[in-house]
Amino acid sequence: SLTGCGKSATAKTKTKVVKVGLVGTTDKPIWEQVNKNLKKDHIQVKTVSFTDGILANQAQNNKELDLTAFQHYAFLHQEEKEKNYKFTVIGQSYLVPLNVFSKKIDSLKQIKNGDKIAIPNNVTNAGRALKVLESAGLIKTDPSKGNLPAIKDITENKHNLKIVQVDPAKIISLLPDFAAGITNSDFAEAAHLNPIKDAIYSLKPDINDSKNKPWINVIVARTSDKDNATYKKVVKAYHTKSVAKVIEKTHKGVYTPAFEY
Amino acid sequence: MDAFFSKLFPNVASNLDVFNAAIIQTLQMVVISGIISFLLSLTFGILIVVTKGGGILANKIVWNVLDKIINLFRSIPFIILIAALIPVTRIISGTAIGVKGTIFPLIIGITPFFTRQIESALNETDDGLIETGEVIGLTPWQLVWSVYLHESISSISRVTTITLVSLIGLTAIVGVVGGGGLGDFAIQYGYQQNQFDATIACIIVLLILVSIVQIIGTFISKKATH
Amino acid sequence: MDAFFSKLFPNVASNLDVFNAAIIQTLQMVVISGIISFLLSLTFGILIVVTKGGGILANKIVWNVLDKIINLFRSIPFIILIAALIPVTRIISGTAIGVKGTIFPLIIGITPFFTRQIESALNETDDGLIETGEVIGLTPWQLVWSVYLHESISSISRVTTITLVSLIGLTAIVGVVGGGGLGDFAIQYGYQQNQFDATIACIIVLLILVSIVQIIGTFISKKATH
Amino acid sequence: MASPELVKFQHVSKVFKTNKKKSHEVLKDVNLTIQKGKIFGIIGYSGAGKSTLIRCINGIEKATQGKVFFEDKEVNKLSKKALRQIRGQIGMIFQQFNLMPARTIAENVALPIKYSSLGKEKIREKVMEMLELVGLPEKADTYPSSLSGGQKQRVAIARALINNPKILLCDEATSALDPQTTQSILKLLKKLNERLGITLVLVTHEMQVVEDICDEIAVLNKGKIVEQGDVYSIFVNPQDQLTKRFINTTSKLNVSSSLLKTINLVRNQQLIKITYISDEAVVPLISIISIKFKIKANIIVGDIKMLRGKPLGGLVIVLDGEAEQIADTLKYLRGQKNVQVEVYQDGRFL
Amino acid sequence: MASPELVKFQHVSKVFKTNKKKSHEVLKDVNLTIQKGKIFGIIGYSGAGKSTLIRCINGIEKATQGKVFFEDKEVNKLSKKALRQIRGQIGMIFQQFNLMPARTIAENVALPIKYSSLGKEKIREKVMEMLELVGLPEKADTYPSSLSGGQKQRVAIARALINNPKILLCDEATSALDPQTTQSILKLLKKLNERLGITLVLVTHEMQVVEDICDEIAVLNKGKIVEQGDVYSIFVNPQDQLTKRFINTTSKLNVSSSLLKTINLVRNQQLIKITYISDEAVVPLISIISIKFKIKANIIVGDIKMLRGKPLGGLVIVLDGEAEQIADTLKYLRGQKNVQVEVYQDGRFL
Ligand SMILES: Nc1ncnc2c1ncn2[C@@H]1O[C@H](COP(=O)(O)OP(=O)(O)OP(=O)(O)O)[C@@H](O)[C@H]1O
Ligand SMILES: Nc1ncnc2c1ncn2[C@@H]1O[C@H](COP(=O)(O)OP(=O)(O)OP(=O)(O)O)[C@@H](O)[C@H]1O
Ligand SMILES: [Mg+2]
Ligand SMILES: [Mg+2]
Repeated sequence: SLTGCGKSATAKTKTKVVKVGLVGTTDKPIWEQVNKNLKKDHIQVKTVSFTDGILANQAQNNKELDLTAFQHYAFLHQEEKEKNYKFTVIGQSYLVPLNVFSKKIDSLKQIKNGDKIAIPNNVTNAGRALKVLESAGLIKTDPSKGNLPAIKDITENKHNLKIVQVDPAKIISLLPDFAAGITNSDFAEAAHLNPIKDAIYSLKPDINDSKNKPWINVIVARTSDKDNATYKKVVKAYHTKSVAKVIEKTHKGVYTPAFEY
Repeated sequence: MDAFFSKLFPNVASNLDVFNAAIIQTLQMVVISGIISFLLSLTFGILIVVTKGGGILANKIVWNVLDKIINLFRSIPFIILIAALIPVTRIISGTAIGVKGTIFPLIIGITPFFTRQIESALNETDDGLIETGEVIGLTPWQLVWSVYLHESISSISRVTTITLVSLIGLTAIVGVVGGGGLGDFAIQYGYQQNQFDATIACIIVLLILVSIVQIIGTFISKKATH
Repeated sequence: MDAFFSKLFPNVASNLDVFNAAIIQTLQMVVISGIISFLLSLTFGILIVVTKGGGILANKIVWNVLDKIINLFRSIPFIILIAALIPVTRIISGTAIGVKGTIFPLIIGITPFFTRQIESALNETDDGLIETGEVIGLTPWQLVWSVYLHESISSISRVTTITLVSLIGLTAIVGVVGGGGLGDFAIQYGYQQNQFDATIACIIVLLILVSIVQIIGTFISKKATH
Repeated sequence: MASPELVKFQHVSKVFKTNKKKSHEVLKDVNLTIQKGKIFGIIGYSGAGKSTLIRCINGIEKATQGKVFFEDKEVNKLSKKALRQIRGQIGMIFQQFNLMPARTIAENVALPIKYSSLGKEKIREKVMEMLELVGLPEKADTYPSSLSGGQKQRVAIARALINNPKILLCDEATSALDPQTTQSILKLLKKLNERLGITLVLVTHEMQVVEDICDEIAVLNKGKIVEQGDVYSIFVNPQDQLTKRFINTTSKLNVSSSLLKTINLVRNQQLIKITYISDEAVVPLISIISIKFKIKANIIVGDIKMLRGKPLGGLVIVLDGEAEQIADTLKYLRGQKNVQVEVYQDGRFL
Repeated sequence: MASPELVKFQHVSKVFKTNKKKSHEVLKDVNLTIQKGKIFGIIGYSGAGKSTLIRCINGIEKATQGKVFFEDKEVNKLSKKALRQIRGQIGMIFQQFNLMPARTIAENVALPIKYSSLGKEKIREKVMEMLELVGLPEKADTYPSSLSGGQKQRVAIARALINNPKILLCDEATSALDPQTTQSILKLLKKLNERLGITLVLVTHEMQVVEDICDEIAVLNKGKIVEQGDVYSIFVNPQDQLTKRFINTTSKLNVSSSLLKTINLVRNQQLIKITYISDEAVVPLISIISIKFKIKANIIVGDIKMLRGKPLGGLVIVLDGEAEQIADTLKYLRGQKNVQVEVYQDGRFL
């Protein structure tokens, strides 16, 4: 009660820090722009880079992070389901395509029986990659598994493809060992490929296509904080033209902003 | 010079603050967890040597428990260990992320290995010297201090060198909990973003670090050999 | 029994073939890279011991080159090393993925560490024995074989134990190139999919493996101590 | 004065297991009593079990059977703490020295009193005093690796003495030392024994050492004590074959065949050996026979010494004279009850 | 026959750096020649530099200055290969044995011929022969840790002998051995020397060993050779103080004051010492004086031995008789040029 009277006075001038968990460092320029937009609100975003989303979610659940911005709906839902997290999406960020690359073939039509295909070794991107193969007509997966089938959920594999899980960051390097590989665009970019032009198969990154919906990246808060005004301001600052520009610029048009501004 | 650096290491130059922070983080992780783990490993190493069959405080139960625990912890892949430890880490360090959150898992990760190394070093002590200590009437702890430890300074500094280098290696894995450090920098920028110069820069700094550890270790080891 | 197992380890039971394959893969990786690395490390360890100042074949250049290379490779975080080696691995093993693709990086990853351990073991040899070998008129290589190696069998098996356990730890990281193995299984199912039973199952098998290595190592070491 | 017993072995056996099947009985039913204040020697062949025996006294080797007492306390039954206390009173010099390589000479010597209540300066003072005693003060701050074999042994001696032990176990404590240093160390030990009443147990193969300072000895053969008693009676009148052989090595009277060849006896000359066999007063035998039988006695080998005031040893002599005189001389000598006569060679039959 | 030189030291110095500032000159301008087929002894105090000296012969210690030759080859200048070849011809027994702990006794002994062209069986045969020689055949398949000190030393001897070296360097090769074993080892060495012409270099502090088998000796004092020559002349007529002291330790003629006290001289009795100082034929002195001066000469201490066929030593005697006769006796003895007379005590003045 002693400090009660001074509270509002200091709160006004003091910058509020919001810790946002990221995976990797490629989004840093985006959040720098967000920070610029937030300056007038006395809010500062501090990003914490993880190499792994699982521990980032865990940290958020433990209130060591305020927000996270690295995962798509599919991963989020899987995590919520498995670990009983109470998270809420408070805004979308962008859609990253997951395309098929190869050093050996120009089109998936050239796939031969018994070829090896590399897919990411984390559950969600593996599931997504299988869905890509399905949409390319190479395999069929158990529909009951929804968006996230595993290799063992393949119900039909007419080319008898051997599907191997490896680190998505290294799939491009490992392409010579495979007929084709499916990996996240940022890794393709890092390997100096154009994730769209250099892909031998890609899905159109239409954010309004419901098939793409699970793969849209989102900004997540704990459900208990979903109405936090500060966080809303952060999302607002993200959903701006300036940020959209940065996203397009840093990712050379490969990432599609998934918000209105 | 600066221009030259930017040219050679463009990606490092553009993230120089992160890189510098990474160096500091690595140093913090290595020094803090190294010191604590050294003390723990010395304790456990001594315990396992004195309690083994025929040891000066032979004790089957203590020895077996220690031996099995060490093996257990050495059997757990480090990344899984970190994840499994998170709740405990939070209780102990107040947080499970950042440098602060890495110290505890690093200690738990390196101590079993370090203990085996210390055990190895202490076991080199000549039986005749232990016997002499006993004949002189030293108590077990005097014996540990004045014979086992004193006569093993050289070996201990040698195994500590090996262990510290391994510890530096472990810090590269703790990026998963946002610990940062040079290893993480190399993974984030070099490995995941294919920025070759970032990898090289990290390796150079790590190499310098490793070499310093090696030189100091060798120096102490030599000094202690008469 | 089967029902009991399925109850205790439901996720392992439902992926039993993968789990079994993982065990085989781990064994393959450990055994093959272990054996090759043992031979290499023995060679390098011997070289570094005999070429050091005052050694039986003292040679500053060779020693320095080896010492620096070992430090260099020990400075590179293993995951980065694997990535950097991919092109070389492909040339050497024909593929950079799968168990076949992990052997080479595992060897490169563990050998510098193993070499330091062997160096450590060989350095324990009493100077008086080396001198005796020289006085008897043994050639340097006879000296290496009949004195350094023969007298260090016990220490070598001790450090090999430590190293093999570390190698088992490294195999957990090679999941990045689809090497599989128990560590990868634990990460995929236990860590990523939160299947606690998968983690436990892996740790149990690894623990058994580590204990076997430890028991064999201790046994040989004891046998060789007279 | 019957000194009280300090160390006592009762039916002590020690078996080493060489491997699962074989074992080696190194001590066999050893009974032994060492009195307070005595200097007790233990001799025997290499491998006889001497080191094993004295290592039983402070319990670093445990008897397989039987009992070892130190001042009424059964060593094998003591608690670790009690054993440590006893060990504080027992100094020991190891056959292989066992110096701590990572400690300086001074630190090595100081080790037994490092944890005592003495201050640092006091300790240093005592250390230097000890090093002075063994003649190595200038090596105080060097390390064992730079010492010669004998110097190492002397450091071990200094270390064993620094905490004024009641009893000192010496396993070949002077075997690496030159005779001068040996003598000075023995003098020192003797002085400690006389002044402070320290009991000494000396394992040694140097009969000279036994002669010089031991009061009693035990002779060990393949783990068994074959003879035991005070030095003089054993030296004069050894019962066991082994003891005889040991004593013979100290004697020059065993004329080798090569020596015999160099002696050209002529005519009636006879080569004989006279040995003292009892401790009666010495008689001028040579003079007596010379005067009495007009014989010339040429001493080829002489080995007579006074041990604890009594004569020990004998002479090898060439007797020269008329055949009859020689015969008389021999008869006379044979009649003396404190000497024993042996004829090596007879000039007449050469 | 002047044997050709096998080992030669020319102005050899050896300095050990103890630390940056201090250094220790362990050998000082040593000149030494060891002839082929000789048994060469090196004696000196503990720390005198004896071990260092013989370690220079096979180059495991490098002379700081000067030259060491082995058969005309300068040891320090040899290539590693040439040095190895030479070492194959030099057997060495270390002061601290240096047995390989991880090898059985048989393997230890076999080591020097392990890489020779001999077959396994032949090697085993030779090994057993050697172990037989040193009396340890039953230990062939055990490990050094289960051996006693003396047994280890014997294994080291067997190992040094197995490849029939031209020269054997023995650093206190019998110091851990009981006199019996020592004698048998010395006999063996002597036999090897005589039969095969092996040159022996013995570092020893046991004067008995020197007496028993050495042809020549060098006396080392603080790194300097103070005396050098054939054993007899040095024993009879030592020049250097140190040599005298060494030789005195082997002699019983140094009558201690405590012994003097036990001898109660009466009347004219005199306690005198007679020492041989030249190697002329032995004369029956006691008989002569007894007959000539009607004096009784009671031998208290006798220490006469034949060294290489020549008498060495002396007697301590109580002369008993009329004052005049005693005076005549002394006069007579002093007139003999091959003995030296010393009067210890004169009964008249007591
Ligand atoms: N490595 C070394 N560094 C410094 N000093 C040394 C070293 N080795 C020997 N010394 C010194 O050199 C001297 C001679 O040593 P050495 O071993 O030759 O003596 P030694 O005559 O064989 O004596 P001992 O009879 O006791 O064996 C000693 O004073 C010793 O302290
Ligand atoms: N640990 C052991 N295992 C098996 N046998 C042993 C062991 N220690 C000693 N021995 C044997 O016991 C016997 C006696 O050994 P000990 O050391 O007591 O002899 P010692 O009389 O001191 O001989 P030395 O005069 O040569 O030192 C030897 O034959 C030795 O081989
Ligand atoms: Mg012994
Ligand atoms: Mg020496």
